[in-house]
Amino acid sequence: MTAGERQQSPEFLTTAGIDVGSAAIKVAIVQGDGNGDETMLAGVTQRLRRRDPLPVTEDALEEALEKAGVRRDELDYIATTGEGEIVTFRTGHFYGMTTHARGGLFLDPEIRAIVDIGALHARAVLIDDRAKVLGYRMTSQCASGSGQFLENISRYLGVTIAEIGPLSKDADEPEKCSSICAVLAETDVINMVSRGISIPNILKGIHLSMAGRYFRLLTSTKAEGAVMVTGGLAMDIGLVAALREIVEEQGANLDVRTHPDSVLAGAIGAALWGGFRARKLKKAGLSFSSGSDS
Amino acid sequence: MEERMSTSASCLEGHAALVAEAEALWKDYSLTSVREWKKESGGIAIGYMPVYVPRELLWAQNALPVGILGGGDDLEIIRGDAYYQSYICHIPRSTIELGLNGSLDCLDGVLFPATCDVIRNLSGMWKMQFPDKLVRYLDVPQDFDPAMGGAFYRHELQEITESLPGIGGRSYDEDALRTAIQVYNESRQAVADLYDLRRREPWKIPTHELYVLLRAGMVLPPEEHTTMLRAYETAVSDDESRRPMDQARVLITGSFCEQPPLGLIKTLERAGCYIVDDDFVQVHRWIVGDIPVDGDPLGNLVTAYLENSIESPIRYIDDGVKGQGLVERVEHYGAEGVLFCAPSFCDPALLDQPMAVKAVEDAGIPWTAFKYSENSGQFQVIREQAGTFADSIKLWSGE
Amino acid sequence: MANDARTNVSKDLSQERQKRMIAEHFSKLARAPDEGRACAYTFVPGNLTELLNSFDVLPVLPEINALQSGMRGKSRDYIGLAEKLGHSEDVCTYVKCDLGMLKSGNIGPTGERLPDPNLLLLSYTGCFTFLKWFEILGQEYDCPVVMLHVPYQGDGKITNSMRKYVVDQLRNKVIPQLEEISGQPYDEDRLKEMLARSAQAEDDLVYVLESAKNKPSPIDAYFGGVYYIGPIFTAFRGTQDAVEYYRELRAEVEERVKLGKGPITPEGEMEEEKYRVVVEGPPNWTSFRQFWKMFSDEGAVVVASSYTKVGGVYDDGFRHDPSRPLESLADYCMGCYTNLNLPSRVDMLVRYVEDYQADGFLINSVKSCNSFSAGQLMILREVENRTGRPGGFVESDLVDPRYFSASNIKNRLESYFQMIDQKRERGRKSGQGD
Amino acid sequence: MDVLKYWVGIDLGSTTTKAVVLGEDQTVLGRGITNSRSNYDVACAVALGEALINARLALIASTLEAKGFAGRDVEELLARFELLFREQQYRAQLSELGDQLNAQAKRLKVADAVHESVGAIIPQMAEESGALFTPGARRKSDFFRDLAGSRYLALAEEVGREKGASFDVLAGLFDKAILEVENSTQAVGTFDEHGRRALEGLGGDHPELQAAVETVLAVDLQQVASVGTGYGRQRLPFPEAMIRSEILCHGLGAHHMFPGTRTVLDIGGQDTKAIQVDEHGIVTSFQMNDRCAAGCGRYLGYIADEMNLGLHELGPLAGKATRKVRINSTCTVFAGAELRDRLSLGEKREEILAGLHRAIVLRAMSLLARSGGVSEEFTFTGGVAKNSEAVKALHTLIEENYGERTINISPESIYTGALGAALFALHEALKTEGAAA
Ligand SMILES: Nc1ncnc2c1ncn2[C@@H]1O[C@H](COP(=O)(O)OP(=O)(O)O)[C@@H](O)[C@H]1O
Ligand SMILES: Nc1ncnc2c1ncn2[C@@H]1O[C@H](COP(=O)(O)OP(=O)(O)O)[C@@H](O)[C@H]1O
Ligand code: SF4
Ligand code: SF4
Ligand code: SF4
Repeated sequence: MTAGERQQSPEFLTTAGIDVGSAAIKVAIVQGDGNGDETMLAGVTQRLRRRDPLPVTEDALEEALEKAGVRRDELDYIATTGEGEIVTFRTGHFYGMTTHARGGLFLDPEIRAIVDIGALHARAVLIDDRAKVLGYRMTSQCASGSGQFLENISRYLGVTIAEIGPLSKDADEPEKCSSICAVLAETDVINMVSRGISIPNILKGIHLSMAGRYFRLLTSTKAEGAVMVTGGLAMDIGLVAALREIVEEQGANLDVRTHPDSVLAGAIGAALWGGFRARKLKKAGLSFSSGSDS
Repeated sequence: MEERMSTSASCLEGHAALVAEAEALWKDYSLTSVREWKKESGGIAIGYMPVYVPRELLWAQNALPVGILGGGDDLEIIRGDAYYQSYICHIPRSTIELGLNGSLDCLDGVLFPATCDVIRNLSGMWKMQFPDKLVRYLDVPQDFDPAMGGAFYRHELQEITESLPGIGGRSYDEDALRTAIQVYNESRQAVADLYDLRRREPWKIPTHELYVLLRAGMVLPPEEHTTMLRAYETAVSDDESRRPMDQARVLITGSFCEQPPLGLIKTLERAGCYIVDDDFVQVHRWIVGDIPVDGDPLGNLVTAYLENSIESPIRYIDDGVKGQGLVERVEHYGAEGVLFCAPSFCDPALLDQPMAVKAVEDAGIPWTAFKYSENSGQFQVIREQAGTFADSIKLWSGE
Repeated sequence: MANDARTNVSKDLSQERQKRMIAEHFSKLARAPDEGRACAYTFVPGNLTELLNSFDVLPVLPEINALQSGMRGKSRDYIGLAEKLGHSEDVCTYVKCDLGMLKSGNIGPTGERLPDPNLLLLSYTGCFTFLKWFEILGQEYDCPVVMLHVPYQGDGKITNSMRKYVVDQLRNKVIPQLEEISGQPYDEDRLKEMLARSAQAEDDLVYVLESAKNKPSPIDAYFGGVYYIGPIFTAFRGTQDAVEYYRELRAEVEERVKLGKGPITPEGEMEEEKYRVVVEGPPNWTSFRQFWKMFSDEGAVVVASSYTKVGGVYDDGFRHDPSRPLESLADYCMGCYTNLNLPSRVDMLVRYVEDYQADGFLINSVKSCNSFSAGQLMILREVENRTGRPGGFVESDLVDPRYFSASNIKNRLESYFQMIDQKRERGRKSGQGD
Repeated sequence: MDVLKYWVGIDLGSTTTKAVVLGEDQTVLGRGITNSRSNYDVACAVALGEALINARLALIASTLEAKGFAGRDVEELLARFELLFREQQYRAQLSELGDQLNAQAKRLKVADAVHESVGAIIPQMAEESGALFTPGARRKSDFFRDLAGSRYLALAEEVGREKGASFDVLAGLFDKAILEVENSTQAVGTFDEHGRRALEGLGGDHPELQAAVETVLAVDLQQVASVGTGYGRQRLPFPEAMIRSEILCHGLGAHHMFPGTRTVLDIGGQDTKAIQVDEHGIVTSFQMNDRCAAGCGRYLGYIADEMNLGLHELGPLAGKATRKVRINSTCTVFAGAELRDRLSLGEKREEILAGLHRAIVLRAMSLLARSGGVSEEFTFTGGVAKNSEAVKALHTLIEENYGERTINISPESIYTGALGAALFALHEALKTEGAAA
């Protein structure tokens, strides 16, 4: 018996959320009745590493379905987010902040704001207890301070992504990085290496300047209380620690949290909103064809 | 001209053709239509920068007012960047580019209204670059007392009327100005009617069409433009295939000078927004209502400026009422939210924004903000933002 | 305009006096609320100091506060605060710095709190941003705003219509408002006395600025210049203090000329004047000393600058004139450097390069200020073409430390000076008949 | 000819470090380049080492010539010798890479499957190295990082899948190991070692070559002076007096290569410079891009990475386009996103690329305009001058805007700055000599 067959209630749906990012594809399979009884059956992240996203998306979805024990034809809705417009087999699309908000709240019902930090962007979103987006701020066009930037730097430092966080926590004298441009910052960092600054101090310096930006985003949305870091950089414990340090230093009333599934927040949110739409559409007696936009 | 005539003949057949015609006029950087108008009418052409100049005055002296709204996203900037640092908005560099590549040769002069420091300084650059042309900085008053600001402004306008005959314009004549005022009253009314129709039925008038039509008004003689607008209005009113969709109604503000690329407007519409009011091509809407034709026409122009111009970041607004006009517009147009959409590095728009945001927030209106430049080609970030904004209005509106 | 960057250099008398004047002014300001003295916030270009002083109204200049915050290392936080409040990264940082300071308690450079304004006197000269700035402040304070619209010299001249417009506004708006907040009637005789003193100080200032025509120049007319223009651009024009200050300063400079001395720099006296340059654009305040040092280390002296003309172009002959008080105030407002059109700015810079026998011409383009920066690249080319001397271009900002990239600027300056060197070397060689 | 004096110019760029070794008579003896970026001292040493190797290779050729050996056969022989030499270098680095990979794998306690994969990948790469260095073979890059990297990643995906090892982990190991390899001055080996091996590799009997190699090995190369320039010049291991602005160096270098030059454009990794020089190579005016690094060489680097191509391949691919996509933003960091965006809109790869190249050159055009335009003659220097499409776009745009102009591009354009620096070193030495005399 597959998971899809376990529940026959019309309100009980199985949906998939696919978050097509610029660095990674995230997929979540969610099952629930739309009334708070929701579980994530499976979550999968596959880093793109400059591969063509479409096949990776297929692959990630298959992997997630397998993990969840669900057949593809049992899905009631396939929702995409991020750059998910490229996914032709989607049922509908939701925008990133809408989905991260929903996913974040699913992971931790106490939070009232999220900071989503992905490969190319960072955004702070203020929400209410139903994941309604009350306000948001994004970093401007310039990509400095995003995950991609950190990734490039770490490649030059010969540090794998997983090591960034732990190394940064070893810093004793973080070296501030002043450049606003990611490309120029790269050179700054090379200068630092030549000056003999240790890798932990370099990383921590970058973390602090990035965290400073996120902190400003957060405070300008007027966020207070519990805040969830979502997106790929939530995995970076050094960055999260830096953010907490700044919060403390500034005496802000913010409680910065993460969740092991933070990186999946967008995918989870998409899956949940997909369920929401599917129920609405079912109620309205509408069928939906794949490819139709939300 | 031949070609334009033939398209305008077929334009009666539908809005698509009208929009295509308007777009062709807008995108013709070499201003063929203006050159031809000059040949036919024996008149002169005077360019003007945003935001506002009294076009009536020019038209009355047989000078075709030609709006210079930058080069948009089609123009390749080769020399323009040599004149401007990266932290200055985009419009002056494309304007210089157009000037240097000969596109604006058919203009006998250019007016630079007091919009901001960038346009102000551009007037001096133009003087140095084109010493043979009429180049005037038009200092519009920030004092709205008729005896002070009014007197000064009247004098500024008089100087313009006096300078035109020297470059081939007709000499100033009160009756001609009265006629011109009437012509522009009709133009303003036609624009106002379209905005009103879009307010009521935004699905009938997609903003990416309206915008193109407004831009055609930068080069067309006013009567022709009015005809075009009226024809479009009829065509879309009759088009029953344009049905409402589940979109959020938003108002755009901040784009009064450097104009957004068409792609940006389309992106917003695709991300789920109906734009129900905006400040694009603002010269068309700067003066609200008709300007009286009777009496002293020059005085009427001055009074209209002092008393009936709209609230704008480039006008000094007394403490206390800042942003009030915006909130009223939101109400009048039934917008569900405000998109602050300003050009990068635009001091007037961006410095104004926090004050406007405050007014909007105090009124409980949702808003979001982003920046663009006239040649932006990437809209993902904006799409995300506008999409989320529309998502949240759609998912949660009506509570 | 700055008062504390030369701390480790032996102080001249004039400098001591300036410090004292500034300290006194700020303490007067701090006492103003208690003493019931009215104060007005207003801008440097086209400021109406004599008029304010004639009503005993104390001026506060937010631009100066902003630059002082920059020099004291506070601007980063202030700007950050303003951006947090929703102000864009793109806009003038003076505004954001001032707003941030206001939101952080409005503590002035001497550590004392600045009084709230009784009037925002928006003398709107040479910059549109002023208008926004006071609209923003207008929302913060419960006080009247007077908008004095000063027309721009679009055609490079001041017309009667322009003058009348300004005088009318002075007479019908500014003066009545000042009478109201100060409780004193307009006293034209008092104003005239002040204007006479202004003119006297202005004569001495012009002497000092023009002393840079000497070789070596006894002053640095940019980095040093910003100190010299301080009193006359700010709260002191028309006061006896200012008269004394400029008399002393002039005597000191005369002495240096006599001794053939070069300018004083942060590192002490400059030994050898290797390059003479004219600079256009405001300096950077957050790294003012470092910036200066990049010049002085290379032996570069700025012999003339346009920035020292933002509060009045006196070296072309303008003086405040007691015989036509309001008209001369109007002309002053319209004559400030940033109110000149671009062709006039070019003319002036070309004149400087030639009159001061400069080796070259440098622009410091600041991100903040469109009034200065928009068009500078064309100015650069024009001045280069007309003088035949090499132009240089560096970029920074007024008070936003994020936009001061020391390595970038140093690289350009070094290359620039090495280029002049190389040219000279070649010139010498061919001069020797090589 | 036991002792050979030389002068060095080093251009410590933002992406690459270049060295030029100059002989007494201003002839270039050798050039060297490295993309090592994490340590300036090492980078200088590696680049110089390369330059000296090249100097010796050149000496071998001239020795042969001096002895009367010339003609196609000799040329071919030399070319084969050099290829074998390069292969030896490559193998040495590869073996170092293997060691480092294993060491890292051990340190990180990765899964067995990863160990096994590494164990399979490196030998396979070693096996393939011969093919990489056969005459006429196309290599994606001059740099070991790129050559080894692209093959390693391809194999990692393949082998990793087979053996159940995570691609991510394998890729991570490479990132670490390659740094160690790049930062080791030893990994490339010595001239002796590789030279002899290459000789062996040639097989057959080549006594004349053997003799020439021996002669050259016996030469004592002596450095007289060196001058540094480039982005990192403040950190160079040189006294201040021996440092020159890269603007002056590019001017002088271009003048040396093409004495008629009056305008120089240099597009490097993260800056673009437009320089006007006089008839002596002295700079009369210059303009650089501002703090934004958009549209510089690094941008092409990001694009190449994104497309999984070598820098060499970008130009030729773009050259296939028949039309260009208009690109307005050249922000380096967003390059990848822009590319994906355009691809997803259905635009063709080569057409996007052609548009990107034009966008870069457009930016350069505005700097040129700022600096005073393009006069007769014009020289294009810096790494991007190696890119055929950038060159093509430049030709078109200059022609459109300035009319007919002589445009010089040397295959050695990337070394222009280093050449200028070396010339300064030589001039300086002559000046002091002159003063002493
Ligand atoms: N453990 C980690 N430490 C630091 N950064 C990480 C870690 N895991 C993932 N990342 C970063 O997260 C980013 C991807 O985040 P994601 O939210 O998936 O972005 P996108 O949706 O744009 O693809 C990558 O840039 C990557 O560098
Ligand atoms: N073989 C090549 N083909 C095409 N482009 C190249 C090649 N080699 C280098 N480049 C380009 O040159 C740039 C580096 O230029 P370079 O002058 O070395 O810069 P820098 O001096 O700043 O390090 C690279 O970013 C790349 O775009
Ligand atoms: S876009 Fe803004 S800053 Fe630029 S010219 Fe227009 S008003 Fe001025
Ligand atoms: S824009 Fe310039 S003149 Fe205006 S307030 Fe800012 S710094 Fe001052
Ligand atoms: S500064 Fe850097 S990140 Fe920003 S736009 Fe320029 S290249 Fe892109």
